[in-house]
Amino acid sequence: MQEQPENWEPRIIAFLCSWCSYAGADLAGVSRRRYSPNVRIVKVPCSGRVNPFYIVKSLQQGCDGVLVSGCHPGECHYSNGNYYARRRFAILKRLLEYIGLEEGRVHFSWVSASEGDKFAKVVNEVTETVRKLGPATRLVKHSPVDGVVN
Amino acid sequence: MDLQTKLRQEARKLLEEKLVDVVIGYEDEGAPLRTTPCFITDPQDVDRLVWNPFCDHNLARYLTARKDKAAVVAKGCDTRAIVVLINENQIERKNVNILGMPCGGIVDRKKIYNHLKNGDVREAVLKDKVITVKGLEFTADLMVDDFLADCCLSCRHRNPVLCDVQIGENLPPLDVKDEYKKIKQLEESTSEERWEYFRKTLSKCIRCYACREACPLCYCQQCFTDQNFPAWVGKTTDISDTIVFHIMRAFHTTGRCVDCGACERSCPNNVDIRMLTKKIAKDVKELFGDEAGLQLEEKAPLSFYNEDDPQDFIK
Amino acid sequence: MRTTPRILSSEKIMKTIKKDKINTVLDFLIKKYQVFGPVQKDDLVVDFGRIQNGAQACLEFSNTNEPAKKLFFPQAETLFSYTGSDAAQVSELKPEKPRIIFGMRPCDAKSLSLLDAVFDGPDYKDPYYIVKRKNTTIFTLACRRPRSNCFCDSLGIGPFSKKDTDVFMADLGDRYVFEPITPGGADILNKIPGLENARPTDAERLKNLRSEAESKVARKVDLDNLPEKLARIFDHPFWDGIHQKCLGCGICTYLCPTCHCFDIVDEQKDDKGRRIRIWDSCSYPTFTLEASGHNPRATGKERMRQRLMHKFRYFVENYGEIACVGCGRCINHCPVGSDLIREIENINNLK
Amino acid sequence: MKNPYVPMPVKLKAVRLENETGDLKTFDLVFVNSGDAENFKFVCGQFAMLSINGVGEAPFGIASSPLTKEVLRFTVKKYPKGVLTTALHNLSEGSTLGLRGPLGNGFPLEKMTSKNLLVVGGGFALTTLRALTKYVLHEKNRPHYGDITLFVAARDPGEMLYKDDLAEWSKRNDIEIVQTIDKPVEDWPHKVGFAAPVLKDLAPSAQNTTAVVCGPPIMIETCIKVLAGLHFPDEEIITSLEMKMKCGIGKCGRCNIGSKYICKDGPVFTYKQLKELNSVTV
Repeated sequence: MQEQPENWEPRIIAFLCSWCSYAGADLAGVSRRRYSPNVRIVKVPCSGRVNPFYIVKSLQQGCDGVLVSGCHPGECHYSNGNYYARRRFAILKRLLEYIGLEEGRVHFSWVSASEGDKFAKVVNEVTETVRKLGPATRLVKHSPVDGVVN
Repeated sequence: MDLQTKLRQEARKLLEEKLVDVVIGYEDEGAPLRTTPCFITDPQDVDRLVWNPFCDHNLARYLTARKDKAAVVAKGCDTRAIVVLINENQIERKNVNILGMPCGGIVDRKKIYNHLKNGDVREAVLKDKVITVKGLEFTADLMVDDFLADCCLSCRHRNPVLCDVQIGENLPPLDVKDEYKKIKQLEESTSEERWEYFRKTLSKCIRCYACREACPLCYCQQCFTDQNFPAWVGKTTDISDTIVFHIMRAFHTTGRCVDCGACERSCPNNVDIRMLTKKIAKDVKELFGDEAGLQLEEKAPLSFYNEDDPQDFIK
Repeated sequence: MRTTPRILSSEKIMKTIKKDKINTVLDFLIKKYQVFGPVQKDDLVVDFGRIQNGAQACLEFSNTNEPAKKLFFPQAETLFSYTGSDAAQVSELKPEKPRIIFGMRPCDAKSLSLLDAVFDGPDYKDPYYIVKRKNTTIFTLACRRPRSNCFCDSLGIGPFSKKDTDVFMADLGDRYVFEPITPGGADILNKIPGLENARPTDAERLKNLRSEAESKVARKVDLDNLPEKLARIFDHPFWDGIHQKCLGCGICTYLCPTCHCFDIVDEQKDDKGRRIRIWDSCSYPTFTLEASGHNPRATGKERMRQRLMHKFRYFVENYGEIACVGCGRCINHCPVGSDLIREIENINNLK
Repeated sequence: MKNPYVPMPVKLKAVRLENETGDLKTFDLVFVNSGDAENFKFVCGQFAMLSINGVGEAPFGIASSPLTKEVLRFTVKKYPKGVLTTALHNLSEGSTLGLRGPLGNGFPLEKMTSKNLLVVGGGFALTTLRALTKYVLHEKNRPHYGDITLFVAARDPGEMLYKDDLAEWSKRNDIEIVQTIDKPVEDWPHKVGFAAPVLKDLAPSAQNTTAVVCGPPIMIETCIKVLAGLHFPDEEIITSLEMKMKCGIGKCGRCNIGSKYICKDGPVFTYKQLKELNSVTV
């Protein structure tokens, strides 16, 4: 774990499926559940729509953590998008951690439209995990192309 | 009769009887420790075909863009790639005639160069299982089996899984103690160590895309690296972009990679590309029980699902 | 094109130093210059890298994996940066300290004179390349171990060529000898402490080593009529077959010391951006792919033809020389074993 | 040493849609720095690289006449896969962009003096031909040229470029304008048919005439054949070529036909030169 800069707050991007998890986030808001403000939400039609590139690019662009959330198995609005997503993410998560991305940068969850409480809980957990890891560095692109060989 | 003679006979027959338009195989152009792909259309040229442990290219690479009917010389791993290509509707079974070669493993030239302390091999003669290499200042007898490519050392499909004609008898299965030994070793190290390992090996990458071009399963009409709208990966040698390129290329081979090693052998800078693809193959097997390219009509593991797939990583 | 000033032969006093002292030479140079030299990257790969102390240099090598061009024409180089839509900001191009490339092979040194024709030609000047070139002194190291696919001889270079360098070095076994070629090179050489005057027999020894090295350049290729021949065979059916096994990767062009084609791309994060020049390759379909979807070099055939024509005909028509130095890298590293020499022989044999 | 890769800042003064399909826009640009404006001297037929920070750069022929000092005009076709052309089309007036140039050789105006001119343009390749027409019709220049014929081909009336200019020129009696569209359309007063056959019917005289042909590759090819059939000498058929370009100064290596770079040695070539370079296209 590295030293954390002063006033640093984790920046987390959350890809939420519009039918369940996004509605769950909505419910959390409507029910005035307090949850960590570190999450920036991107609404997607389905967790199956989340191209693994979205996750990798987010990390490359400097997100400290990524959360992908969709409907519970069996509840996908498109009947099976989340099942496909589940397979992809299983592989991707292992691969990212294998190449040396810290465990705890990338998270997945199932949150239904009625689970406002769960959404708040997941977001808080994710935020705390990422906070403990500190700012992302490993895959982040800094790109000082300087015209001189290494 | 040796396999090479049998192979030539078979190829001659196919061309003479006009069963195929071309035979894609290997020929020896005189470069030591190497063969080169050849495309034979005239039955009189079949004697150019060779079969030896230097036949390292995965010729399935040449099948996807073809409109004609081709016979292809294919080792166990190559036939697995062909199966994947057929399953993914990239080639039609009827348009490819597979000359299946049971394969005892191919030689990794780089291992020989390494052994010879980067000595300049000017001549290499193979006799039985012994390669006599000659340089200007040295001569050495090397055993083929001591210099097999890494992918061959953990190969569990040495015989063709699909072919029209098999040249030679099946080889007994290799006693593979631990197919994923190197992967497991790396998995057991710390996250920092793994990052350092990949950062180091991938920093040698010059983004020439030979790995992609040598891979029979990298057939996308436009690779994500070439897309600019959006530009998924930066085009510079920035290490972050290079790592992203390799992560995503490897990811695209999920459940499809047959571990023929073509990517790694093609790399001019010795990047450990298989350490990524093999890891994914291992996970696919662990998580979904699948192995790529073993039978026709088999679906790639990311193109279907089971309701009870593992999901302990999901909150 | 650059004309290299040469010093009078009377001033060519050869210097020498024991091999085990070579690090002191490098350590001295590092104080005043940015020094680049061959560095062991892994068991098989030696490449040019910045040398911070003499011990990092690896002078026992055949040739670097990547050519020296990247020191003057890096694979990725920022042309300028900008904020939002503001005007371009070009940063100082001049290196902080003058540079020395220590241990470049004569073939790579020759390639720089060919690149000079492109980047420092009569019309448009390329400041990024020229500034690096002007601020760099080259120490070539004669090649005692040409490899099996070397054919520099056929390009009129040879493993002991003293052209296109500032200081010529050679390995005499237990010692290195240095011969100043340009006044700039002589200047630096005179300042290096610990160098002794070469022995009277060294010249003879050099001559012998030279013919020994030349005899190791086993491959030859006849290039005499190639440009004219190529001019006559643009539409020859020969091109239909030659590209069949080519994978279309960029190895031969990226590792070629004279290939210099590039792409220009923008990269931006938030409102900070840069326009970057990166190596590109005529082997890639995207090289000439237009926004409309039209690609004038649509298949491997056109792309392979372009590569050979450019090196052996167009470059000759434009700059009077063949764009090849016979280093053999494209042959050594081609994943499918394409052999440039064989291709040229095939062309020579065409009716 | 002048850095040939650094663009000059220019402002988008006016932008307007040029055709009914909506994929052609004309951009009027002005230099931000007055020094740049003064130093920017070009001839008809040259091009410039336009760039947007963070997006990229691409070459476009200059459509305004060198005698028009107020603005530089470009007409750009938007391609679905064209990153820069799409971004250009999304720009609003007042935006800043970059311009490098002028680049290329331009039309051989000196050689064309005292000749009759046959200007043949198809599709949106009319850009540099507009510059040429404007230039030769200028009162200072008109006396130096013989008969001038402007032959314009477009898919349909809605795709006809520079309608205002065509209308204005039509009023003059020192230029003949022929317009043709691919298929018949009601109320179309001009010719109908592809460029090449219509040009053939028109049978312009090759006598002391220079033909300048710009358009899509297939049109250039067919029209050149027609002109050759009408006994235009190879060196009197002039065309302007296009290819993907990155540097614009003959270094990046992609836009060559034979040993000539379209960016540096072209884009204007005579048919004679193209024949010597082995190829009409590449």
